[in-house]
Amino acid sequence: MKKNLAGLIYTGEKTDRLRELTVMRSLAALPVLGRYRLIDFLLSNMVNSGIKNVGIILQSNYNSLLDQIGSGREWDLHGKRSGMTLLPPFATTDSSNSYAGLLDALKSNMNFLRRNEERYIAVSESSFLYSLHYEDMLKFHLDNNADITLAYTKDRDARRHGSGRYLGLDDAGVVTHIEVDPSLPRYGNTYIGVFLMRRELLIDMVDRATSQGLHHFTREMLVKSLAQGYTKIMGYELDSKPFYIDTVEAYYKANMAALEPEIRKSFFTPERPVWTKLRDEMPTQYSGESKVNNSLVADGCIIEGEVEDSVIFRGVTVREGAKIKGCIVMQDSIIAKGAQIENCILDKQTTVRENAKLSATPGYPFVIPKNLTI
Amino acid sequence: MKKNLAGLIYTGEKTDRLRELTVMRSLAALPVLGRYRLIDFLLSNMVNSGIKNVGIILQSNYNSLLDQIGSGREWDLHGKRSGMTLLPPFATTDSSNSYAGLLDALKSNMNFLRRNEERYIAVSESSFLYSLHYEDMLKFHLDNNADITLAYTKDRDARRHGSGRYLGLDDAGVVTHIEVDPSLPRYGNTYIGVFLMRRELLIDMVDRATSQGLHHFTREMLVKSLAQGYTKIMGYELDSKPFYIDTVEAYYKANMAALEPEIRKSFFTPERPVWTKLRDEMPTQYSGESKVNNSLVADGCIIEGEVEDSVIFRGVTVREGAKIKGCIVMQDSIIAKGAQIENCILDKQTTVRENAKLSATPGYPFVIPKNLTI
Amino acid sequence: MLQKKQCVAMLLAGGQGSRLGILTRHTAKPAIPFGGKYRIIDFPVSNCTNSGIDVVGVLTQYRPLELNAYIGSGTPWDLDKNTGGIFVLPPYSTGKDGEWYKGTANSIYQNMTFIDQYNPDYVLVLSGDHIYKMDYSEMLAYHIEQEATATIAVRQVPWEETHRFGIMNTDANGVITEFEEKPANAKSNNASMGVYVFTWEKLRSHLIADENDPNSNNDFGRNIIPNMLSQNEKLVAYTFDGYWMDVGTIDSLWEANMDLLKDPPPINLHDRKWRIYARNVGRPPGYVGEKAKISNSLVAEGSDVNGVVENSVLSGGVVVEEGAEIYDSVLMPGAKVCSGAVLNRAIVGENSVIEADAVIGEKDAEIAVIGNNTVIPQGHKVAPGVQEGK
Amino acid sequence: MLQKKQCVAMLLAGGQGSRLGILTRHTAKPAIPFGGKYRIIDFPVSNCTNSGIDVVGVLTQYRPLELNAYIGSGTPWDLDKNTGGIFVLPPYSTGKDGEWYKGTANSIYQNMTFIDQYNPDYVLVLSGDHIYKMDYSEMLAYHIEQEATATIAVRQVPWEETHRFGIMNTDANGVITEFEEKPANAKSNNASMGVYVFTWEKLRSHLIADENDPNSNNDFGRNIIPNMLSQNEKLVAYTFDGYWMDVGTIDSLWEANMDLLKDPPPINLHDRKWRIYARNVGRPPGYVGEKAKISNSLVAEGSDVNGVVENSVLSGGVVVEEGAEIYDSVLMPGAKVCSGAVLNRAIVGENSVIEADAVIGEKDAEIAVIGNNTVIPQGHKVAPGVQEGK
Repeated sequence: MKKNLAGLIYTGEKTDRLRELTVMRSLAALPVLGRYRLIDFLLSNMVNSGIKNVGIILQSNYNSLLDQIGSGREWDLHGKRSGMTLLPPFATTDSSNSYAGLLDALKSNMNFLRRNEERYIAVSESSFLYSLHYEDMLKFHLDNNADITLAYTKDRDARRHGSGRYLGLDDAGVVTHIEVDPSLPRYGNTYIGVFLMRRELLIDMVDRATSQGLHHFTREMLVKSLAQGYTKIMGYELDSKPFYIDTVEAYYKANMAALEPEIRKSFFTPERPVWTKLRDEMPTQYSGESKVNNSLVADGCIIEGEVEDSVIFRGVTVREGAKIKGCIVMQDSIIAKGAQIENCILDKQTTVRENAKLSATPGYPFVIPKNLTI
Repeated sequence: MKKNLAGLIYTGEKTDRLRELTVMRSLAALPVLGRYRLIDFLLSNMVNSGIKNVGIILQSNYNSLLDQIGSGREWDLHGKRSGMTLLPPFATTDSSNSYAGLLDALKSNMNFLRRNEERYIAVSESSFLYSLHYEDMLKFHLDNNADITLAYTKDRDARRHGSGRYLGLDDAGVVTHIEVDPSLPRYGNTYIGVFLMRRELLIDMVDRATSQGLHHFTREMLVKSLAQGYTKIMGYELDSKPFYIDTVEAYYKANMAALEPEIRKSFFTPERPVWTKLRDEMPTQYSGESKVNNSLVADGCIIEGEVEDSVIFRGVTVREGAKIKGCIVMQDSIIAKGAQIENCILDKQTTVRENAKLSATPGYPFVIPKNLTI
Repeated sequence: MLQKKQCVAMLLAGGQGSRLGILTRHTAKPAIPFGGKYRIIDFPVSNCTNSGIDVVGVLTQYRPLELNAYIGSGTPWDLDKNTGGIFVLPPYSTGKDGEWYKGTANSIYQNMTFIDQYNPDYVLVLSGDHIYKMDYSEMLAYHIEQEATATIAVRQVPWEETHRFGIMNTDANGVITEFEEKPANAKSNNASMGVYVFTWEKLRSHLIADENDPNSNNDFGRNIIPNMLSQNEKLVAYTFDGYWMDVGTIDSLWEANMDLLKDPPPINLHDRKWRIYARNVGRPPGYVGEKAKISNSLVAEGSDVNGVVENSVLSGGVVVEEGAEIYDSVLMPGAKVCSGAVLNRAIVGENSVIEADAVIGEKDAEIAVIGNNTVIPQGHKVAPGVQEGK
Repeated sequence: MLQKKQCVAMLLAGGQGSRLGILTRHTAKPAIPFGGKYRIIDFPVSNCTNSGIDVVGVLTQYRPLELNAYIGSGTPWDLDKNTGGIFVLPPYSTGKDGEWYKGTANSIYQNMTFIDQYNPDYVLVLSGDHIYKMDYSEMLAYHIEQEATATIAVRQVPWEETHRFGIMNTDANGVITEFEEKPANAKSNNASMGVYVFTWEKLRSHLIADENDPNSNNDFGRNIIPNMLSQNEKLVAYTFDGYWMDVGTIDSLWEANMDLLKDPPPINLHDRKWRIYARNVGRPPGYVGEKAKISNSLVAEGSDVNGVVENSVLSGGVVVEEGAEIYDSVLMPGAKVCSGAVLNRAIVGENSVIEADAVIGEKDAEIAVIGNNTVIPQGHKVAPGVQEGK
């Protein structure tokens, strides 16, 4: 009941391969699954596991992230004993105002780590969309007497050549090897950028690592700890499918996967609601002529045309005769009469003109940037 | 009853002459009057005037500012229709991440200006500590059919040679001249960096000014408007004494002035409470040996020694035999047994060792930086 | 002690609301779901928020728990402020024993201390069973301009319906000269909407006088307003011409839901400048399945629709299995309709389950109602006009 | 419907509290100011917050308005959450008429639906008139470990005082074997603190049985606990050895305030890890004037002290003029003491004014009490033990 686990979310990922989607926003602020941003899942995972104290390390482009999380109210993360701490890069006139990576970010936010009262801390990067019960992970960590527990998945889609971090595990689940960005991964266990450990230990390790001139959390610090053999690192396998959001195509696939009932169920259970910023939209209006199949449709839409195999965010208008197939349409976009779009990602507030036609392949979906009219 | 006035606070002031006090914080985050930061007054002025929508333009060093204002809850500025919008510098990988001045900041935050629904907007810089009823200023603005209304003071202490902005006024209160940083001011009316106008007009003027390549709000934009003669600019005289916080000495004087009943009354009226971040401290404990005279003492202090003509912030400890005179002691500082300090400014969490002696003159008070032990 | 307010709102959340039958057996009327994601009380309370009124007292003595839980800290309506808020006000005891609310006026009388805390100039009195969007601040401005003791919002109803309403007869200046409760032969078609602005000082003394009158029913319509008129207080009518619907009966509740499906709907809930706020329950986007056929309907988030849905309002969390058919119906949150079930002109309460092949209601017939948390067994038939359930 | 909670707290805010006399004439006991900036209810509610319990029901039927206004949206105690909160629960009607709370057990009985909404495993029952800091989560852990039906917090009182308390006799394992209400010859000095943890399922059935017993007083101490014992339920005592003070009388209220002035005080309110939260009223720092002499006192923000203050507790907004003298007294928020007035062993209610040269109380005598909003005229004398005011 009393909190013994704090949370920390790092949002400083490099996002070049997400192209237009992350030009003006951080990865964590990326809209997903019809009414969320990626951070909503990261935060809700923590809150639903009883974590009442979460720090969010901001890097750059965080206006949309600030706007989304506001006071933390939607996640019950406002208050005195509980709460959300925003950790913007500490800018003095002469500093460079950006973190070299997670380790650097942790080092710069030692104050947050020190000030907390919780015994354990769970740290999540924001490159995966996943559902995780931290209370189970903490139990696993304690049951196994681990020093550090890393969350991983055996999911094949999460395993990517040339990028990613992979864990070698023995039969007891102890991490024996850590591979970083191998051209050909040797292990099938993909680390999802989520770890849990004693808070004091993390402080110690970060302190030592940075004083030794290390820069990378996984590549150097974890690998070195492992090599020295003093640290027991356990692997905790995720029991649901996570999605690695590193490219436009991966982003597209993750959203489309939510059309499958099993995947949807893994993200949305009534006891563990995913909280997000409210818009107070009315329910979606379907006209007499609308035809919608196999799609997610959020509140506040007006659907007069046809929608198939798509994810429709809040406040989208699809006019008569318009046809949408295999698309992700972000909030407040307007698809005018007779327009036809297929396999596209429409960012927020885009407008597709009357009778305009756009068609791509699912393997390489088009991205229409925010606010554009085409 | 329905809101027709929005607020905007600019916190990007240059603060070199405040020395150690603003190395790690913006001017708006400067602790003042025993339990506040400067921003508390700027915000409370607005909130107590019925303004429900305030933007805060952040520049650099805003961690402490973020920490102070949090979700805006203490000022009732959390919510859907009302609220506080944090406007951090918009950093993309290639931009310089800092505003050239108010005009530049307004230009960069056009979205905030456009998104609001209020007809009027009050904009405040943060170089003055003042008490102002914006509802009266708005009424003055409307009664005078003004395009722009600038708040000014006739107070002599606010008038500084070599810095500041001064207004020439005709008998009707119409602004006829604007002087910026003259070596010898011609006019006795000091502009306190607060103006009010129609929101749409501000948008127009900023748009035009920046498209003409102007950079300074007052020096160029206002002066030019005045010269062109199309704009009716009124001066609104403050009915209480404002304090220009541009140097350590001015900061010291402003705090000491609050020991005078009249000044205190002008800042603190029960109907217009000044809200601040809560610390939930207990009332201050005065021991049997304590001796306190002519001082402001916030909650959570332990006073065992002597305090005279001083401003004591929350959570300060003054041990037996310690003597404090003419000092500003910021929160959680500790003055050990027998220490004597006179005319000093102790920043947060400083410690003065047993029997240490520190003495300066009121005209040039010493500043002990945060966290230091002396 | 508290900050002075120009105007405080008092919402009469009412008694059991027996005309809504089974739907109010375990729920106070204002807490009844409406329009797919709202509850009735969201309308007057959001109107307050949007009108800049930030103190709302909710007067109720009937099952306030659900209302209490729904209202919570007032966050959804921006009413969680230091200087204001929303308060559920049941009767209470001032000494040995307390008194239940005897009538609408008595409920305000018993809470005079609550109102006095804010030292308001005006009090807005509202009902908890009407669907409408109204800017009370304009009505208040009219009240102030007219220097009235009471301003009563009226709307023009068809002459043939005047016998169902409280009718306000006014002179050419809109000053009320006579009030007739459900007149057989109305002289005007200005019907009271149950929305009043009072000058607090005046109302206060009238409430005290009314309380001291042992023959009074302590009711606004029957006592306070007629007494004010007879004492020559200035009462004015304020004409409202927007959408307004009393949802105090099964038929009107159904009808008001159906109004949202009209093109264009007579009440615009898309309006960004006048949002109707509701408590959020964190549901995912709605899913529309491969075989779904939705037409002319409202469907809220958290739903999973795989059957045929026509001219219906589906609330959050509603599940419609493949092969189910729903026509002209209202499904409240969490209702489930199984394969082969057919609904026509039905209202289905929260979390109820219509099992496979059950048949509820009929086309062009009276509304059939299923209560909350009710299971209608497989193949079972519920006839039109029937209410079934817990 | 709501999220499941392991434990829900129910705070018995009690009736009129007549032993506090004039101080509770217009105020519910839990809303009485204490310690310069708190109200009594801040202690149990802050304990809940600090113990990680985030649903608190406050049971009261006596003047809940002030409590309601004080509690507001629950923000000061971090209880303004989507998934929890603090709720004032007066009696209500489920149909035609309602019922006032008959006793402590009945008040919980009437709110079983409220508790059931959270489907809790345990219910923590608290009183609203005790000053103490206690980690309920440790008591709850003990309850779970012991697999008890009820766990009752006890503290050891001096043997000569046992006749004033409910005494728990236990076996060697701490299992309660007997409960004696105010025994003449106590067998143990373990006195109940009025803090209980119950396994909800068990308590629930006992409450129902108790309600059906027409001879019951529907009281925890007199009925529920003895019945549980007689039915061989496992009841265990949980020993608490921190500071605890019942402030239900004028003397104990004064004494508890004076305890804060001891060196060191028996209850540490400086503790950063166990803050006692209170509603903030936005007062400026206290001002201590040129001529002020404060010694061994607590002085809150918003005060303006220019006279002599010794061994006293001064709340927010208190004004002490030059030449006034205050000894061994408690001044509640907004009280004003004018020049030449002398206070000895006095409690002065909120916003009261002691005019010039008035004399209240005496050294080494009984406590004198001035009610709220009272003006004691110039030169007037209030004798020890007297209560004067509105």
